[in-house]
Amino acid sequence: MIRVEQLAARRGSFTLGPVDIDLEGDSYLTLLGPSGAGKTLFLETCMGLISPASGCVWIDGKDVTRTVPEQRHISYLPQDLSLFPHLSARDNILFGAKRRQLDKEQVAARLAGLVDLLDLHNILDRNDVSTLSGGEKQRVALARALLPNPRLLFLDEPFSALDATIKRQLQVKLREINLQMGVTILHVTHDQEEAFMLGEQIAVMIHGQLQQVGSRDDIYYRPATIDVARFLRNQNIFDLTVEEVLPDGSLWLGNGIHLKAPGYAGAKKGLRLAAGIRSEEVMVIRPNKPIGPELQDNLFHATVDDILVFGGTHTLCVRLQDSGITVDVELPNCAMRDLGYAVGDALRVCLRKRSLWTIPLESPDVWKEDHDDQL
Amino acid sequence: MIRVEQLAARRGSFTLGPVDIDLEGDSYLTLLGPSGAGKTLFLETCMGLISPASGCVWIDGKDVTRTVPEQRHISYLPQDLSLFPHLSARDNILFGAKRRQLDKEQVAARLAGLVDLLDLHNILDRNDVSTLSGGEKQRVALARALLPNPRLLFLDEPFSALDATIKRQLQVKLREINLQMGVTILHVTHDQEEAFMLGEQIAVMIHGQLQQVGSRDDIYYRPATIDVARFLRNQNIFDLTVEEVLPDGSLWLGNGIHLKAPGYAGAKKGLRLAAGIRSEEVMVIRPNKPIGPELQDNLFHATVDDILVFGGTHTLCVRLQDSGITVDVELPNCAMRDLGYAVGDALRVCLRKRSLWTIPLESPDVWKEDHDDQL
Amino acid sequence: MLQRDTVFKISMLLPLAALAGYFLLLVGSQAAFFSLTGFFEQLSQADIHSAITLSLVAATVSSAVAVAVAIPSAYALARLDFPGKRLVDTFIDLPMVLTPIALGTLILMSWNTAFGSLLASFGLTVPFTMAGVILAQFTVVVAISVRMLKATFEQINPRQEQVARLLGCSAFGSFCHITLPLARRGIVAAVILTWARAVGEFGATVMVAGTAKGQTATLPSSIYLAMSMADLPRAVTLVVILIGISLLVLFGVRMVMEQKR
Amino acid sequence: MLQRDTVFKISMLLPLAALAGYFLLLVGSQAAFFSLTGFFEQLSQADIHSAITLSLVAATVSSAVAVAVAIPSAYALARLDFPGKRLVDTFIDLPMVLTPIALGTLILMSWNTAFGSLLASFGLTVPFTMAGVILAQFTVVVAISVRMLKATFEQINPRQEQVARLLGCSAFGSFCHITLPLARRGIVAAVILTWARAVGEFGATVMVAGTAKGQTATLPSSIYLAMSMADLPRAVTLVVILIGISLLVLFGVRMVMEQKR
Repeated sequence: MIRVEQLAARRGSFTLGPVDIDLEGDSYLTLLGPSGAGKTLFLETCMGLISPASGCVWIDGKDVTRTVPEQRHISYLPQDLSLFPHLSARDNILFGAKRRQLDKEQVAARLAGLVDLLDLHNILDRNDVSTLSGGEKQRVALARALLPNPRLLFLDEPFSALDATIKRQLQVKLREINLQMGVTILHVTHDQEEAFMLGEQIAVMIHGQLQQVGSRDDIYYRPATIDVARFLRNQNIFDLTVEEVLPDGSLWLGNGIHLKAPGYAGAKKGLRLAAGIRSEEVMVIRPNKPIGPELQDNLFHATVDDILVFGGTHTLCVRLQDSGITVDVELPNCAMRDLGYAVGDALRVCLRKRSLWTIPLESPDVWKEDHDDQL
Repeated sequence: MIRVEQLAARRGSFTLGPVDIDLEGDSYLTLLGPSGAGKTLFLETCMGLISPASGCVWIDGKDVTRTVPEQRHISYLPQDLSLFPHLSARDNILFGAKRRQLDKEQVAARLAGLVDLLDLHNILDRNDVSTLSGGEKQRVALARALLPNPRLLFLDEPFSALDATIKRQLQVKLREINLQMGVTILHVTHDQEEAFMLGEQIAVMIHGQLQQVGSRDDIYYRPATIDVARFLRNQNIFDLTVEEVLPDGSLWLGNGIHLKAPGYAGAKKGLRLAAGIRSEEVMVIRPNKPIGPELQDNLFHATVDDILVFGGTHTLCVRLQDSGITVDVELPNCAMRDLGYAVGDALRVCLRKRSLWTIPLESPDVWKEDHDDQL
Repeated sequence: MLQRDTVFKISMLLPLAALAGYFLLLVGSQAAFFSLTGFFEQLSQADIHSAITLSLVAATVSSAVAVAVAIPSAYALARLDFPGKRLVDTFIDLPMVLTPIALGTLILMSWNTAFGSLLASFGLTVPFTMAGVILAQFTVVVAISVRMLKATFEQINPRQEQVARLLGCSAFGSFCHITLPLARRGIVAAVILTWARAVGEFGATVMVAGTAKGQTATLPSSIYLAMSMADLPRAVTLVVILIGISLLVLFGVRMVMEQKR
Repeated sequence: MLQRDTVFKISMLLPLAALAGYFLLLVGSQAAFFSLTGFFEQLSQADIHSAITLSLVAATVSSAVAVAVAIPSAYALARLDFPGKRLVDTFIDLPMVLTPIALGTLILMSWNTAFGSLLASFGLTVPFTMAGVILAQFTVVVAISVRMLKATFEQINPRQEQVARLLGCSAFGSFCHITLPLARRGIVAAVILTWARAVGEFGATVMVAGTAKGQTATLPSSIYLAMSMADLPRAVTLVVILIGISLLVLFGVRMVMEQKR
């Protein structure tokens, strides 16, 4: 559907890319990243609003790198919606059809369909779109984008200004539109929950680079770079060295802490890597409870240093006894109620081998990136 | 420390309050609410930057309603930080001390303490504060607010522009400052995680009204209004009527679905109420699994309608067989891996009585509030 | 409400009040010389008629041309990137800081260049003609027009134009269907203010076209003539007309800018 | 890059290029009459000297007073609420749309009111004096000054002032320690542009103070005198001086506004 090859662009001192991406028809990709990562610039470059510094864009097999935006047939819903304030809701929705001089009967039928789908009955004849509520504006803008029957829909943080209930309704609606209308969606967001709920595939962009493209589990459990791991709130990240490659391919890692981790191609003794585990994957075991063989590896005695209380979960900050390293452990409230830990309590934690991710480090500099900002 | 009585204010067509709140010394209150709820206006009114339409503000037992802002001795960290761009980092931090002509030796000692606490060693002598990174600016602004040794610190979304790692570090730092320096903190945020992590008490403001003040568990498990329930992402909210008050005080509720719920003072047959349960509190039971007596109430046969996949959790949208009502059930990935449900599967769900909350409705209009925005 | 703040507020408001009072005094000071009968008597005279007509026609033509040139120029400055943009953007303000007298002199001098010959070959004579009045006014007001319209275009979110592009508009189509309608109020305000400046233009006009009664004497020139002949009744009449136009313009612009949608 | 867009861009850029070219032609057209020896010869004459001195001194005084009045006035308009604000805000623009000729006439007429008697009782005579030049310039330029400074103050985030209040500043303290330093560049730009407009003022000055050689003849008045006596070498000299000042002002303002911090 859309393929992007080594696409790079510049705005001021910011550089995007080079980015490679290949999006199949009917698929739903969420482009996730912090604000300022270049996500919007990427969309603009794909749409031809910005001239790329290098690289190509193909749509439906055609090279459109030098095609004007109006001939790329991409529908676009920007973050601020950009409804046309001088037009009524109906004229906003029909704007594209009028400009492209589409067949009137087809347009009327499609409009009726969208009015039903997005429940626009009471909104369609409103003259001043600035008086619509947030959710209403959103639906008008979505209808405007969908009316020309696009095969490709770009969404830029479409729900960032909406409250949770309406957001969820529209998210479910979007998934429906993707599946039923067969439109390929590229959806930019900084909201991880939204990215995971909607994206069949998730692409993570940080500092203008596409750092990882993959399934939900890939992104969540197997981050490809330290930036991705940090952005996805991996609290437990360790700077380790390969101490031994075991016959079955798994690794012994060390640097204060000693961990057995899954192997990867090219692992060699002495290599430096980052390893980590999501805080909800860390297992807590009471001091005297017997444990099965699958938890024997990476088992540590620890004490509770601090307890952070959230809405539905608690986070225990535990200090491992041998290494002094701190590990965050997330427990749901029900588990916390049962276990009843307090600061200073002793416990055992297991960083299960199969829950550990590793990232080989080419240069040790990645650790320094955010150094200025660390307390 | 600070007490607010029937405080009301206006800005344009927006009305805040009347708000009552009483904040003890050394406490940490997070004021949580969606954007546009009037949280910043509330802070501004407390600080004397806006004249209240009515009501009073007491600080340390003194009525300061008509006192100029500079004599209220509140330190303020606004959302945009408002560092003074024409001053160096050091002069920014010392601004308050110079204006108030504080004792120079004491100021120097306090500055040294803050430099250590907030690790400002490499930042203090930077001349152009606009070149600091986000986290650095935050620390300078925090130091500027803390230098006059305030007893009261107002924070307005202080971390909204920071990335997750730095945000967590500064949040932990703030908790430390609250506990060690004995400063009373009123912290405005729209971020629920932040509100729950930092606030000993949480106040929820929606549409200019303080809708609930309480502990984490109160807010999370026992919302006081439907607005609060929705804002805190309670997906399962039912519109029910009291059908019977049982001898032990519990209630039978009905309206399509029949639920046994905890009682409340004043419950009477025929009263209308909203009831709900957090989606992670709904229990899923395989069709043939035997169950204990505590799960016999509120047990329903259901089928899986839809599955929403998030990062660390799945949400099953299940349809109850008798009533056709849809209930969201949140399961952690590990539970989902074990259970392996697919769309169309049959299962049983239990809306445990002790997990249900109820809100008596004085007027049925509350259901309509967001009607315009519903799809 | 807060006493110490009140002192500060008053010390800020007093200069403003003094200034507004001074302007009010100026506007009111003609009352001593004004009589309604004298006003209408003056209005019936032929050379006042011709001054009014000339002023309105010349100002309308010159401001229309100025805005027509300014719309694309301002759009280019607001939206497009091109080499030398900063230089052009600065230089284009020249008529706003150079005295109209000097501008008028320069127009006369340029009459001796190829530009003058070019105009002459079209049958256009500039010195001491109505064409000269229009050219002088255009030269003085076009920069104001560009400046105002640039600010207007800069306030329009380019995102709106981009969305229109993706909905099927060419660059020109999105300019016509989105940019111009959204700039509507700013353009109307620019037209009114440009026109008002053209009506009031004196320095350049007097240099280029002189003050020939009934021929090239605009309203401001006629005041100058009247005052130099100590003809107070006539001067007062003309001043009152110009004050009336100015107040209409000021409140008209405010109404346009505060209009809904 | 995109061909159809290029056509659109060119059609926007062409009018701008034409306009810039026209201004360039105007500025260049004095070259035909300019000679360096003539320029220095003229510069050595006494009445040119006195015109330069008068222009610079009067413009400096009038623009200094204008900015001094405009700073609190503009702050009041930008930040404070008071009854009649919209009316005052509109009315204060009067000198920007009323022709300076009419303003000058009004100043002369106000000389016959209590205001004139008040000034006279301080020993200030306005008609045909340097005080008159200054008053005329002040009246014309003060509104521009208010307008520019209002825009400057509106661009300053009031949050900065509020944070300063909570750190211990009074309203006046936060104005001095925060607002004024942050408005620094805008104030400097306003001073420069107000000064430039005062230097170039002709209509009001000529009405109030006349064009007495060596006494009340400013640079623009001297051009007018020179041209009316067909003294081209002198006119060219004066025009070149004013063009030089204007260019300095334009690029000076741009430098100030683009300065870091």
